[in-house]
Amino acid sequence: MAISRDDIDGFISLERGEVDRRIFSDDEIFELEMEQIFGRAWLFLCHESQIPDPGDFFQSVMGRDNVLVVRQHDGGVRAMLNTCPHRGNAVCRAEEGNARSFLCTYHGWSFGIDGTLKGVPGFKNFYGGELDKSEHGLPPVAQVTSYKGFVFGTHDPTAPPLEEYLGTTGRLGLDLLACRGDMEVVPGIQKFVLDCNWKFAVDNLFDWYHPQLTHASAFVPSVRRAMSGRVAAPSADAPLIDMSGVEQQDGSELELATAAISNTAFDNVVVIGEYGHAIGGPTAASRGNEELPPGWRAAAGVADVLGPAGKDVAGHPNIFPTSWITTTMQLSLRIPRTRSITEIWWFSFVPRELPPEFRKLVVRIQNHVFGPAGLLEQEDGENWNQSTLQTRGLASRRTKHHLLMGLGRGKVIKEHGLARIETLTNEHAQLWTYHAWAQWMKGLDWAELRAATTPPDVL
Amino acid sequence: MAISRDDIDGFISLERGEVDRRIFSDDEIFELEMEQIFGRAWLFLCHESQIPDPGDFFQSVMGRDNVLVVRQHDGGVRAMLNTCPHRGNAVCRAEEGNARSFLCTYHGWSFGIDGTLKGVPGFKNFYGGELDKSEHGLPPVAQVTSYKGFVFGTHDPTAPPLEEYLGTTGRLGLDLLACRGDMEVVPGIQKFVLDCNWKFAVDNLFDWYHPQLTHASAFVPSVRRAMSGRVAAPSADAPLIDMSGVEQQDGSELELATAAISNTAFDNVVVIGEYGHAIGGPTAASRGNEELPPGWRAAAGVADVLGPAGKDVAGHPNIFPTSWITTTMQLSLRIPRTRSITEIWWFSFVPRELPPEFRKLVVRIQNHVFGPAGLLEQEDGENWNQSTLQTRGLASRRTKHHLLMGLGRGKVIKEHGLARIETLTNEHAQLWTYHAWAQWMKGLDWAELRAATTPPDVL
Amino acid sequence: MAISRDDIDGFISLERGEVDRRIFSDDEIFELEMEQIFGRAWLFLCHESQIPDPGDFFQSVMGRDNVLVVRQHDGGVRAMLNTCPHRGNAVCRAEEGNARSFLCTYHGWSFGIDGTLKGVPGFKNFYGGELDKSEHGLPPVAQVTSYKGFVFGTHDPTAPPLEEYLGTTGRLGLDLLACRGDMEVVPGIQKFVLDCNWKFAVDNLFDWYHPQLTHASAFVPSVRRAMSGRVAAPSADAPLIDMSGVEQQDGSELELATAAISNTAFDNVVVIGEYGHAIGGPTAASRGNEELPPGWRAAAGVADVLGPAGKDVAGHPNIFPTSWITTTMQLSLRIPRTRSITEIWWFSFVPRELPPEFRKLVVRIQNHVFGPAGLLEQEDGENWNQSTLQTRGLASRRTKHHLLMGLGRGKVIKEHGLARIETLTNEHAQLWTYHAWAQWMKGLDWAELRAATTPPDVL
Amino acid sequence: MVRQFEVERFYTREAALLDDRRFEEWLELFSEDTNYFMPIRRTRLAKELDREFTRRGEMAFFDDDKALMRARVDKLRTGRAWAEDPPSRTRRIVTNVDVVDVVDAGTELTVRSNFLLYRTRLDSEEDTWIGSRIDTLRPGGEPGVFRISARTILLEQTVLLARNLSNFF
Amino acid sequence: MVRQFEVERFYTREAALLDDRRFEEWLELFSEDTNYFMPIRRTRLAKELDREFTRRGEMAFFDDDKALMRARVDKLRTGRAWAEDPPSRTRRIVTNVDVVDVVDAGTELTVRSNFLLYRTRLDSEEDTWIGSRIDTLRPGGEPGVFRISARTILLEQTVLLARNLSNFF
Amino acid sequence: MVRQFEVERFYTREAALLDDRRFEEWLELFSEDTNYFMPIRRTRLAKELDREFTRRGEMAFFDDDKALMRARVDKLRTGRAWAEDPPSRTRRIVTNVDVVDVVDAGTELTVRSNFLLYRTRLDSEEDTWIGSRIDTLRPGGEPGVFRISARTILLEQTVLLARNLSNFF
Ligand code: FES
Ligand code: FES
Ligand code: FES
Ligand SMILES: [Fe+3]
Ligand SMILES: [Fe+3]
Ligand SMILES: [Fe+3]
Repeated sequence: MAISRDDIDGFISLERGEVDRRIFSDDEIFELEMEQIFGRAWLFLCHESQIPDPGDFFQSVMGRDNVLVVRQHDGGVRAMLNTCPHRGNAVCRAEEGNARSFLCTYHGWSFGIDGTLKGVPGFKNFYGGELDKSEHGLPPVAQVTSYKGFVFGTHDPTAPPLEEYLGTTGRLGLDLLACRGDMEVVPGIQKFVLDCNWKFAVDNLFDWYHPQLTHASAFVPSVRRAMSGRVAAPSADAPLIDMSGVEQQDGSELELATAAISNTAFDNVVVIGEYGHAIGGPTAASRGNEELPPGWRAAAGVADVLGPAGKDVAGHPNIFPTSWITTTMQLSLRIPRTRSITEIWWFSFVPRELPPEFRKLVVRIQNHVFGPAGLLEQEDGENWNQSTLQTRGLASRRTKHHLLMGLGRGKVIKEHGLARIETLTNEHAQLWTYHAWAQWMKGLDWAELRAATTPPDVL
Repeated sequence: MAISRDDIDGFISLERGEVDRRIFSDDEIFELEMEQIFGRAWLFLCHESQIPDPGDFFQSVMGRDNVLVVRQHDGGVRAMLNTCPHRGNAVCRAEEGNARSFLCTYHGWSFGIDGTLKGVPGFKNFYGGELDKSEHGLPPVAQVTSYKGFVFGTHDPTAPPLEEYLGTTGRLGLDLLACRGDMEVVPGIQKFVLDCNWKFAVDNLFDWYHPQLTHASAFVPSVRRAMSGRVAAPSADAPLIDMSGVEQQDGSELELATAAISNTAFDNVVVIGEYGHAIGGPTAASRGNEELPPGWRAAAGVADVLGPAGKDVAGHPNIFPTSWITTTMQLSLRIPRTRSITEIWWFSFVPRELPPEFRKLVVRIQNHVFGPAGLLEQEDGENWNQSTLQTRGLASRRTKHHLLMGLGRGKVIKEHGLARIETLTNEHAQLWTYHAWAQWMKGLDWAELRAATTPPDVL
Repeated sequence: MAISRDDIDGFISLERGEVDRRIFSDDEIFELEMEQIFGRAWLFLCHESQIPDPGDFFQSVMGRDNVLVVRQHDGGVRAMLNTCPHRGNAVCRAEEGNARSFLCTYHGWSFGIDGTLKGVPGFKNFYGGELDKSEHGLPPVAQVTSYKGFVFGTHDPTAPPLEEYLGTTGRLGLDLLACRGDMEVVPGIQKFVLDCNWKFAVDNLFDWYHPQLTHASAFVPSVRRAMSGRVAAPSADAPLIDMSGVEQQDGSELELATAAISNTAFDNVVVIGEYGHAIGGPTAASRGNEELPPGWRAAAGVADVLGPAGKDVAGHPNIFPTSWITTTMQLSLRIPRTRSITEIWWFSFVPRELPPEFRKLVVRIQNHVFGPAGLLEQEDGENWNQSTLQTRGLASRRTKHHLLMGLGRGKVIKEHGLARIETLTNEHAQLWTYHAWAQWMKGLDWAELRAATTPPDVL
Repeated sequence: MVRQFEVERFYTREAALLDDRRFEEWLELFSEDTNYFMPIRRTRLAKELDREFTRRGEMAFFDDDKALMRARVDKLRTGRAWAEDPPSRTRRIVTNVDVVDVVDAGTELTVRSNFLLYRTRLDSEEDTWIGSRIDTLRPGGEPGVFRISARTILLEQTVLLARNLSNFF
Repeated sequence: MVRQFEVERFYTREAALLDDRRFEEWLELFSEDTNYFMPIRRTRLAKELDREFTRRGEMAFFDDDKALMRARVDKLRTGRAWAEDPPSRTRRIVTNVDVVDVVDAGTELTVRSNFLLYRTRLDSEEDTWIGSRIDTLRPGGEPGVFRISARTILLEQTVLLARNLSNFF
Repeated sequence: MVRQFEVERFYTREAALLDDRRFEEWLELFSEDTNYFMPIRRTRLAKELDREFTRRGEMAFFDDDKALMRARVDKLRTGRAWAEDPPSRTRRIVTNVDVVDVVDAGTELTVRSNFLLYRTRLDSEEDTWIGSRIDTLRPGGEPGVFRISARTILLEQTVLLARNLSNFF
């Protein structure tokens, strides 16, 4: 039972703010995602600082393909599929490291760090010298490009160039991290496995509605103290969320001492862009002086890069489909493994120029906010897992998901090349992501896809 | 490859007593069962005595939907899907307990024990007060009704009322338990997982042919002694089963000292009813004075409830599809999880009025006969697992299952509103269940289904 | 999406030496293999020496069917499906042993060692003596035949007789083991589970290209010493493989001290036959005096049996689809369990007439070369697993497997009833196997299949 | 310290008796008035954790007196306990032995221990149970000899992830 | 030998405190200047095994001082740590305890131990972590009393096969 | 009791040598005439349990003399044992150590122990073997020093549920 374009259009309603639950649990949907989204989109592979020297490699994932990203002798970066063209064996089984060659341990074909086939045991004896080595290198990833050190790749040779794909929204998303200094990745990529559909993990990155509830236990004094005041230092005049009628299981009213996200006022700005990129969350003004490193927006040249509209954006960007840039200077990849298993990878960045003591503090925050033992992230997986489980029941599926917060009230301001919505806490960015997801899934060509994901006037 | 009505008719032959093995192991069959049977039938959820006070809840299962059964302030019982209409998260993760509210731990929507949406964080700030709370409660189960304390639910709003669905056969099945006293559930539902198709577990509940063999090891003096004579006290004149030619692996003849089921003569009575309900097993007369509590059939009013035909029925009822009522005053649910995984739940009942010492004995019996450590049930899973495994082979599938015992010799007596067969040990009730299964699977409407499951004159 | 004959033809190219990766990882392919190959081919079940006495049984596997191979009272061998015709339960749960009867532990039907139904509890009481026992024995395997003690079975009653199925190639394959003496199986079948597609394990058995690389670590002096010189005793004039350009991960050249397979010259002979049987590897001359037991080819009558072409064949036969005969006098079955799980069974043979000390040495070699702890086989699974994993990626699948060694240069010499290619190390036998695989998968009838697998003039 | 050694050795040998299927000898380690109890565990809210386990007199997985334990062993020995032929194979890892209490002037010890019980059946079935036991041990006449006069077995699972409990803990 | 007995008993009781969810008492076993560290492990070539684990100052799964450990416990006690209500259930198997070093005239012991930590959640979720710990123990005033002044936890997994690490090791 | 302590410590340190990949030192714990044996187990009817395990001289998973054990270690050290590069990671849980017999006036001990061996490879491959060992230990000159002159390893599995046995038990 093939999935038609009509089916897909029926899954998402921009007008009613509804999402059909079956998109989170049907195997056919997942297979189509592998093909239409992860087989075509530009995907984040790693950061150039992870592989500074020739032969340095980092193993990454694109859909179900394993990819070796390798620094070349000429300083460039290439990415090849980690599979031998002879019988398919992986030619590298380490997560990262340095290699001068990639040796296939099955029959010994060996490849240069650029993927070219260099040695073939018995080339003369057995192949009679007739094998055309130039045709049997490691298969290259169709396109690989860096944007300010962030390496992306796509399986689709017809995909638009990376900068065009990112567009103003995607580039702003990456600039919001890249502009904070001369970035390098802190050694150690946290990787763990969540039993949820990947779209719950993406939806959540825009979700400034859940922290005060999901993470309520983290907004306590001893956590604040332990994190050196970086998390949830409440200000007396922080606005309070209306909690009327909200009760705990024992019937007691649930009181939140303060807006969870410390000084955050509710002023939000949402940026939406072609191909499904989006940024959602507070304005820089409402975040106040909490950003890392403090005052980075004031540094020379930053305002120019971010632009007049971008410079007030302080929320969470997602480079469609799965790359989240956090305000803790981290990039979190949500890697779909099956329809109900998602792998999370955390890349943590620090500006090289940061003084050691401040660098230490940044790493301390990065170690303790997110990740599987993070004081915030512990609870997230529990919700996403349960949400995934409840998409499978026949009756449960009759109830759609509802993205009604601010629905229809988001006037899209198109200025300075960006499409933004100024509003309060909302679900616009999530809805935009689901809308774009549907367009991708329909198998449109690149021009059609761009047209179908051009921001509307109201959301 | 969709499954047609013809395919389904081909799976079961009432005339030849044959069942096709693929119904136990094809994924498509299982999916269709979820839809046509578990998406429409009335399913047992729990007993009212488990949730005596307002806010008491028990979490149950309907197909793949998780369901909260909750005692209401007005004394009624409701059942809701355990899924938040916002993003689908479960609103309760305990198996049982007491709640004043159900708080969704994702964003804090909170629901009354009747499922109504009561509190929404930021209702004023973020939703601008515009969310229509009355439309976003926990999704109710389409229909919920109790019969003498047994709570049932169906996902199908067009299903006939519970009493009509049960019909005389289903009601008699429940009455056979309900009439024994003022029933309450003993705390502690035994739950465990079997690696077999659920239909093997249902087939077996009518199976009075297997105990003497499968459970041969339990019919020994020390077990009898330990169980205080309640199990398998043989009487000298108990009839013997013809064992000629039956040999053990080592070639020795297998001798059964006695009819396994203690005083049981082979006089059986089978009741079959619309929608697939059935009761199979010994007559009350042949069970003699072994029933729990002794003499319950003689109590005032019981004969009236059971009726002239029902009062001699002492076998095992199944409320189609998966609720078995045992002679040990237990109800065993067979919950399909996958085509080859079934979860078993044991609910154990005692009459409130039972003297403490006798109550103790009943619980001792309930603890030691069935359940995963039960002296009888240990061996069952082994058989069902192997039976399930042997439905997958290409050649094994060419051999049908054969339900030939008494086949074609069962004259159906339609009297007093019941359709019964008086016979010896037999396979009528199983065959009836498979026949009804096929009718359900064909997706008939309710009237057609009733017609198709009207007992014939001979079975 | 059913798989058409055209699809299948597109998977394998004899001309280009290409194999499509999807045949290793699509569920539909696996299902079709179960039907078209394992539902029709003659499959090795066990060796007669394993079951010398009446009632001795060995449990084997045919596709997804479990099969009991049993020595009969008249000395014959029968094979029955291990499933009771009543409700399908297995009637034997041991891997091997001796039985006088097979007792079904569900209801006690008991069967003779020839599979006939002998005892039915309650045959008189419950069945009224009406059950036709002759119709309800254990289902026999459609055809069972031994060739020189090797017992084979097929599910297809229309399959050609075993000898015809084997043809000259298959018979030579078995003769190469059977001619070495009066063979018996050493007690203890090593069984283990590999996470790879079964075809990687079959492809590899012909693969004389991988040992020097994959098993490089085993060709060291202390291993040689420990194995009493039987493995990889290098001779000074053993030819060397051209390793130019082959580098290790650290960039160092990989030097192989010698041709891995000890005295092996590169002279190879490949035999290909109808239905997909093949033999690939060194000539007897190039193996020199290494074979077990030494000098067996010179024994009386051997040359006659092997024939003028066969007597110089010393490589690895595969009886299509999954029975590999090794030069260590072992037979290795590759049993497909799922598309990515293969079970390996090692049967080890010794000639009964071998002196005890030499028998000990043979067993020592058999214990330490192959099997999960074997000094050679440890590394194989790693490669096959990775090769299997890399067939799933969308982009990786665009790269075919390449079997180019000797491609198009293999002149097929048809003499003495055999089709052979005299050549060096090559991939002819693998390619032949994949070609035959495709013909089987197309569902040809037996005559068509034979025609489609008739050796060509050049490979 | 000597007591610790003796109690540990006692448990090691008890485990070996079970793994070796010497059930009758194992049975002798229990006093005649023993109680062998494995309650049902339920996932409950933190506020209701006092009702996590069922109590004696309610439903349980095991709630045996010596007669019932003996009946289980006899059943296994009938030659007709088909679920145990071919026999399942078990291996017990017993650790974290702690004498938490000494009562009545040393006539009874309360001992906690943790265990991992691994069971395989037929070709490839595996079950693992991990949990904790609280025993009452009565020192016998000789050093290192104890009688188990009560055993409570706490599993970590609520829905039992196994087909049956045809073995002892 | 007495030291071995005392150290083993210390670990047995430490494990019991955690399994019993007596987190505050467990916290007291750590010195104020403690460091609680679980590095990230990476699959690397044999020649680069010295870079298998991340180091202090790099990313880690745990790199806590006492204040952070206390914050974790406080968080669990807020009644709002939803991931732990219903609480997960844990059982610790602690073995292979080895006092590998005695430093500074016995004021500090270096102790290795292996563990298996089994966690179940809700109906049927299971996690198992197996690994090794290297502790620095400071003997207290009384026999058998220690303070943990450093703990390094080494897991065998690189990609963590669990949803979170909301428990202690 | 001292012997128990010494034997346990011996096993703890043996396990650490293997987990630390110090194979050559581990090899030294075995006598020159040692036999290292892991038979094949087969699911058989209760009445044929005496033929459950294969015997020496029949097929086995391991049936090594010291030369073969050394060959295995050498193989691992060639730098070409690709299955072990990146190296697998192992952790051993050794428990239930029981000196079941003392022979020849204490020159040989027969010791049973149970083990859980956990292995991970690459990103997410996990294997667990659980079983029992029966060793013959020869006390060396000094206290706590033993040589293993025979080891029999009994696994609970019949079909081995792992891709290979490229490690030691
Ligand atoms: S598979 Fe890589 S060299 Fe053969
Ligand atoms: S999912 Fe329940 S409140 Fe959002
Ligand atoms: S299933 Fe074999 S006798 Fe019933
Ligand atoms: Fe969060
Ligand atoms: Fe039964
Ligand atoms: Fe090999």
